[in-house]
Amino acid sequence: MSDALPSPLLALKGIGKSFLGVRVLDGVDLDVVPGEVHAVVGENGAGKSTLMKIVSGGYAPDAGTIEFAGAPRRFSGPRDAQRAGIGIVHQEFNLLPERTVAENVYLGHEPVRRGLVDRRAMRERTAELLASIQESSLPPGSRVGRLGVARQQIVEIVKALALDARLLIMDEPTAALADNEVERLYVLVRRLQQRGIGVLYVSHRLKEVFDLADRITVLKDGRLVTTVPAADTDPDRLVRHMVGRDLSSYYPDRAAPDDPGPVRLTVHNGGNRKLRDIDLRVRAGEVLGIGGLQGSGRSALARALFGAAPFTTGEVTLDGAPVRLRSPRAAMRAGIAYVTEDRKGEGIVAGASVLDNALLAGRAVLPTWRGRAARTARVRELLAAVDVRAATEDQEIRFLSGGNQQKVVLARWLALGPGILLFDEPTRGIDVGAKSAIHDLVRRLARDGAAVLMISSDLPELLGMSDRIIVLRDGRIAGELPAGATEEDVLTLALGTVPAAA
Amino acid sequence: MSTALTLPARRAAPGVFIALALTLAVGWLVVTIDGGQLFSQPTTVSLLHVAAGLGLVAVGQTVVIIGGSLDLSVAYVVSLSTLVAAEAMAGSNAGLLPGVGLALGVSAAIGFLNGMLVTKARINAFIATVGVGLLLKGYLDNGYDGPAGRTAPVLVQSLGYQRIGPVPVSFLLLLAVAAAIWVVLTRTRFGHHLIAVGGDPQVARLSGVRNDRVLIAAHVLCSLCAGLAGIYLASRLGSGAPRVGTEGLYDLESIAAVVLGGTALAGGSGGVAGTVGGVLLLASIDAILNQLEVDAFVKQVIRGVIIIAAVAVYARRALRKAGS
Amino acid sequence: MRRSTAAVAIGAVLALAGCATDEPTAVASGTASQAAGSGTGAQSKFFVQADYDKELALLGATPTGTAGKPWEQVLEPNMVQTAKFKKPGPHKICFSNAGLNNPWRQVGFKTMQAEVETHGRQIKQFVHVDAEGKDQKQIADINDLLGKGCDALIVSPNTTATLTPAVEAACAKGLPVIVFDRGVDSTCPVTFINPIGGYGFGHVAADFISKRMKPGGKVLALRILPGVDVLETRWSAAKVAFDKAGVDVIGVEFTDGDPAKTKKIVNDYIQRYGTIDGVWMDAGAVAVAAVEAFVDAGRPVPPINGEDQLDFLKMWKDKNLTAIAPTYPTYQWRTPIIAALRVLNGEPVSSPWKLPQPTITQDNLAEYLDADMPPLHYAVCGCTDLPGYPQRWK
Amino acid sequence: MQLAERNRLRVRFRPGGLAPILVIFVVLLVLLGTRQPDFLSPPSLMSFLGRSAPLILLAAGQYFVIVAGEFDLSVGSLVTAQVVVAARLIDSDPSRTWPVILLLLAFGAAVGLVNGLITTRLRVSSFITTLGMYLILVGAVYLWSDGAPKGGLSEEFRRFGRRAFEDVFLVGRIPYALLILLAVAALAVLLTRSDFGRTLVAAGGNPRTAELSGVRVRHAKTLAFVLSGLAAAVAAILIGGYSGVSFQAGAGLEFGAITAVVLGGVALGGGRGSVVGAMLGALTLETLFTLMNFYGVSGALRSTVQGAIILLAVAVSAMRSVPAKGIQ
Repeated sequence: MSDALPSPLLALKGIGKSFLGVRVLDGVDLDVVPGEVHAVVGENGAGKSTLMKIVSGGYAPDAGTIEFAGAPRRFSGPRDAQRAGIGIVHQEFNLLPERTVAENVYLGHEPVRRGLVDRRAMRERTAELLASIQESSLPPGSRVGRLGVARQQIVEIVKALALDARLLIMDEPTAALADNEVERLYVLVRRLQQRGIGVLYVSHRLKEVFDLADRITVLKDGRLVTTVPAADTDPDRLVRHMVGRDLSSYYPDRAAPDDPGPVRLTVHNGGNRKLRDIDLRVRAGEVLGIGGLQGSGRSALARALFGAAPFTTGEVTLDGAPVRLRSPRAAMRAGIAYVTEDRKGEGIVAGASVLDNALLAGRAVLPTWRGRAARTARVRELLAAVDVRAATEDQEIRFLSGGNQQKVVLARWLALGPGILLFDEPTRGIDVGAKSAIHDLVRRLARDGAAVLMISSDLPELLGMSDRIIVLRDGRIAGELPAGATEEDVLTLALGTVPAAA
Repeated sequence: MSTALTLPARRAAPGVFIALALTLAVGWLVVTIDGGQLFSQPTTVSLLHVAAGLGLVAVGQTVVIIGGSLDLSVAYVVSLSTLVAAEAMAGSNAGLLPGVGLALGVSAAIGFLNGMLVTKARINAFIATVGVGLLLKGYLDNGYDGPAGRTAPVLVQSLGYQRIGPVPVSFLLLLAVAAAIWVVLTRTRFGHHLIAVGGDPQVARLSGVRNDRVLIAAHVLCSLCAGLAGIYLASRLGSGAPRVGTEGLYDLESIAAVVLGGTALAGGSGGVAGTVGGVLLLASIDAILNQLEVDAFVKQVIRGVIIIAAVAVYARRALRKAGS
Repeated sequence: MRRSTAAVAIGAVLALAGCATDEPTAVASGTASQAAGSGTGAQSKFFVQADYDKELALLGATPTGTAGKPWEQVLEPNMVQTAKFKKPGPHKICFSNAGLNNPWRQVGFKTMQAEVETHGRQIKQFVHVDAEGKDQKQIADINDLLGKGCDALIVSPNTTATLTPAVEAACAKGLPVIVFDRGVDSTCPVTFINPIGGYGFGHVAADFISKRMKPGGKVLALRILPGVDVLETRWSAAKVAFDKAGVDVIGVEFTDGDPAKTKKIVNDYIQRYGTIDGVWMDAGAVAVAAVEAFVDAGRPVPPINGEDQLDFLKMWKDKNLTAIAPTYPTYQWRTPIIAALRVLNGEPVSSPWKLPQPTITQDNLAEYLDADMPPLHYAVCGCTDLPGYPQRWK
Repeated sequence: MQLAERNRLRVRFRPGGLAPILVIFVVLLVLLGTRQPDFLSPPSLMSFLGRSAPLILLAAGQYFVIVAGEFDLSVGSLVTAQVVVAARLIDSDPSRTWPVILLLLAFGAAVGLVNGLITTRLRVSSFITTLGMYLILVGAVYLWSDGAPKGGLSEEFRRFGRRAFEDVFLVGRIPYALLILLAVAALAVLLTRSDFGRTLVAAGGNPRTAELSGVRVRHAKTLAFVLSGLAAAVAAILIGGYSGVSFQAGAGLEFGAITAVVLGGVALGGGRGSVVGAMLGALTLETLFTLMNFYGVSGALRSTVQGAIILLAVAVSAMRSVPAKGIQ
């Protein structure tokens, strides 16, 4: 396929970039032809983000050339690249919740008539764009903050289209989406493709990559490993390219049937504003997977158990004794830990050091003065045990990769010796290597006697890790699946129907 | 901007007008019972004059606060502007345009400096504008030992004292400026960009907004408004007054008015209509307590309580909205 | 857009309602402006030689009027007729006050209120509006008072030049206007009441200090803040005196009336110059702090001036200082009420009404010391015979 | 990738570090020393430290509030209120000294508590809360004292800010204020090293993370305001002692304290900086004032010099650290 394609839309040749003398990208070649979905994969730190920033005008390359639409280009900034026709859909949405859809879509290039912003034109054109991707149900005048995540992403894409983007960069576009929403995204991407728009698709999720991409480029340590047509490769080979390891080594062994110990946690008839009639039991040593769509109550369940948005009805018992989990502190005292979904917003204190982040929960819940040294020593051991890689423990955590940040968060909780661990999307946005390390850790914790609840939108992960799976729908438990269930089983329960097309 | 926990975004412009109506109603009742007259012509004129001065500053302050910044140097800009204008006019009508032009030019330059410090030197707006305020204070203290210059008589007659019915020309100027700023905020690219920068600078930048330019322009606008307030005061006072801005507490009072008007201190939302409401509210409270001959110190206590209470109400409302 | 058109529409309606202006016909005769440094070098633009000479001459003049009631006395009277303001009582007297933001004004205002009480039957209402130290507010206040049916208006202007147009507007309404403390640049008020003034104050203190040191002695001048006309005149007169005496003014510092800042400044000057031969102050507020700075540093207190605040007078006596306290007496707050009633009765009053300005010296110090009054009370208040004394001033 | 991160970090000036303020402080000290060598003699230095104690204390108190992501604009008026209240209550009667000191501390803590509760419970931005409190305190204290301070401070009260242990070996004299400062500073440092101090920084850096890690963010922030109020109380005792009663006692101190904290490398918006830096920032400011006294900078021009130096210092450290966080 690639040989036969004429006149690429985007052609990068020998791109190099260094930060303070460290080579982050080195001699990368890449091209995208109109109507092609070109996926870029690689571990975190492989240079994907830097490459995308160079294409979208965020950074200027130190070496190499960028050709766009047949002409050599040097972008002076994001604005310049946008003008040229390169749009970018960010992993974290770049939208203003207080402003309307139209205002967001045309931010930076509002249509002007007689010196004033032509609001009507803005709304009309937004409506047209929405219609062009068959999303006309979205009103251009509504505040973005009121829209769901999936619709916000549509706004992001429309925002790029509004600039007549001929090349669209999508950086982890599914990170915030539930599975049915991912389906809609697929449809959207294919429509863009049909319109001749080239798509650079960055993702950790190999399933998506294979579902969508025409060609796949693998980066490793800032260098190009290979560019292959998607049809000529498979996930196993791709992962080997990325990390030199087999896909099959992804998930650690499940618990043996008689491994799980006594029941550690039960919920009877639990409910609050987002949950109803929750009944569940988790045993020590078991990993209970929680499936369901975004907004089905998965995170609400974790937050209820953690006391952040407590159950208002029902009973919870811990090791047979009833408990009231009114606040995170109460939950923590009861031995519950919660690794949140939104790592940047709720998981880490970006400006604090690795050590301070790891010590946070212990300091908050079990303040001590005399025991400080011992506690710090224990946390240091834990940081080493979970294999956090940082320059020093005093390094600010924001400089670490997502995987390392997640390990620090884990160390924070392990320092409390929790008997119950709630994981909400523990491997989201984390590179393949760190991902399996975290999987190993989760399993090891269960083996050491912890009860684990794990929420994941990544179905292979959910299926691969869980000893049992509970699927939520509309705030209720839709059903329970044993180990060895299939993706279809989960989806059937999650959607409440036969899945559309997976 | 990042520590948004204590400051949920809010839009509550009408609230201040309800408060204003209530205040005026209750005030009228109390003053009437007290045997006074709240809406007599002189009282109304006085109220609107006080509102005009503070209002011009507060409208400018709204612009920077919406952009997520703030300006604590406005009080000194006001003083400086009165002096520049009055000295350039030197009591002659011929000096009117050069005086106004020069005062606005100097103000704009200060705004530009504020903007550069906040954006290019990346100094927190609080410190940057306090610092610039100190620079100006030194200049004023050193260069002036009292009122100086004389405002052009024609300006004194028009802007300073002319009124149409009970409405002073200066208040009309405030309305005009507020309307212009309203148009700028809602109907121009700059306005849209400014709101974006205040809402989320990262989003704005990645959408191709030139954040620094926008913020600098906002600071220039703010200082221009303060400069305009200075010109008005020069026309009211008949000369330049080196301390009129600081003794009027225009820095903190303008921020209070903006916040009363429902603009979030965090930036990204709010509007100039609310600010005018906030200014009128402050001026009305002042007028009512004045009529009742309430001690100035009691007034200050009441003002403090009202500011806190108003923002608490906004926060509560925003919270309820977020919860539903 | 809609809103701006609405604004224009409102404007048009108002225009139909009738144009009017409160602008006074005669515009203020502002002083010529020249950028003058307030350092030890150039003379302040507030310095007017003629006024200076007149004030210094007044220092030696003998007042006319009741002895022992300095607030009713006049120096070099110049009587004007007031028959046109004659009105049957009781009267409504209105007072636009620059502010109540310092102890001097507090003592003064209490004195004035007490004075009002003594005229119970003649005054039916006394309206007081506090401008909180804001020119802009005082202009609005005066305008507001004009609509209240006052029989006489008393103004204590916040700033001379800037309040002039407003006072002229008040005169134009035809009611008697009496200005005191700081003046206005206009002859329209019926009278302007104040003691001899800033030149006298500054001169007396500077003269005293420079005479108690050898030529070339080092003087530290402590000022409250720049740009207040009363204080500027005091300093400009002191400058003349110091230049004449040939003393070395080693520093002119602003204290903001903050005693802590004062002590730090004095401390650093002591360290920098070793000895200081005299301290001059433009107001007494931080005199005690300045004295303390010398005491704490273990140095003798050089000749110094303060004001008639009791804390300074007490320290003067206790520490046996070489000191003087020129005053700007608070009893001048009584006079405007007296003047207003005389004007409303059609009796002639002096314009200007110059009050005597006593100086407290070592000789008469004991007369003014009163251990029972609060430390920030001003001794020369002329209030001991007023109703409510001393409780009202405590 | 790990390498890249590591290298980028090594070059970076550690944000919130003490290096910039130390450099400025030393430069000012050297300038001072060359102009007035005897300033550096122990007794003079001791007196200087003693009289600088109030601002340093206020900066330490302000540090806790700012690092928690908030502002305290009420400290200046609180100091004034405290001094005026103390004078009226003591009324020159030595026997009332200690009860009044206890009362002042309680009053300071109470004002801090109210600030904290309004900010955290009613969710009013602390800028507004403390601005309102500033107006209220100023108004209330004038009202209560009828516009002029009354009564007087006893000598027992004043000695803390005014007197010193004389004839001390080597250093000549040690002001009581300095000892109080050292004690409070030590306490402040211990507090920042304690679990409370660390979790407070986290609460300022990311309140949501902190909350979900078990930090009682609202408690912590409220306590920060209480600490600031207490610091203001101690500062008021020292200022009242140093210079006596006056309505000007606390004027402008809130801006002084915030400026000092920022000079000391603490980020407005919270999450980074050290209390030692904040206190050093205050000492630097006081050194700057003294420097101007010794160099004879014209009284009127002082604010210009002060403004320029603050802008310069903050700009330099801002260039070297992270993008400035906005005011919240």
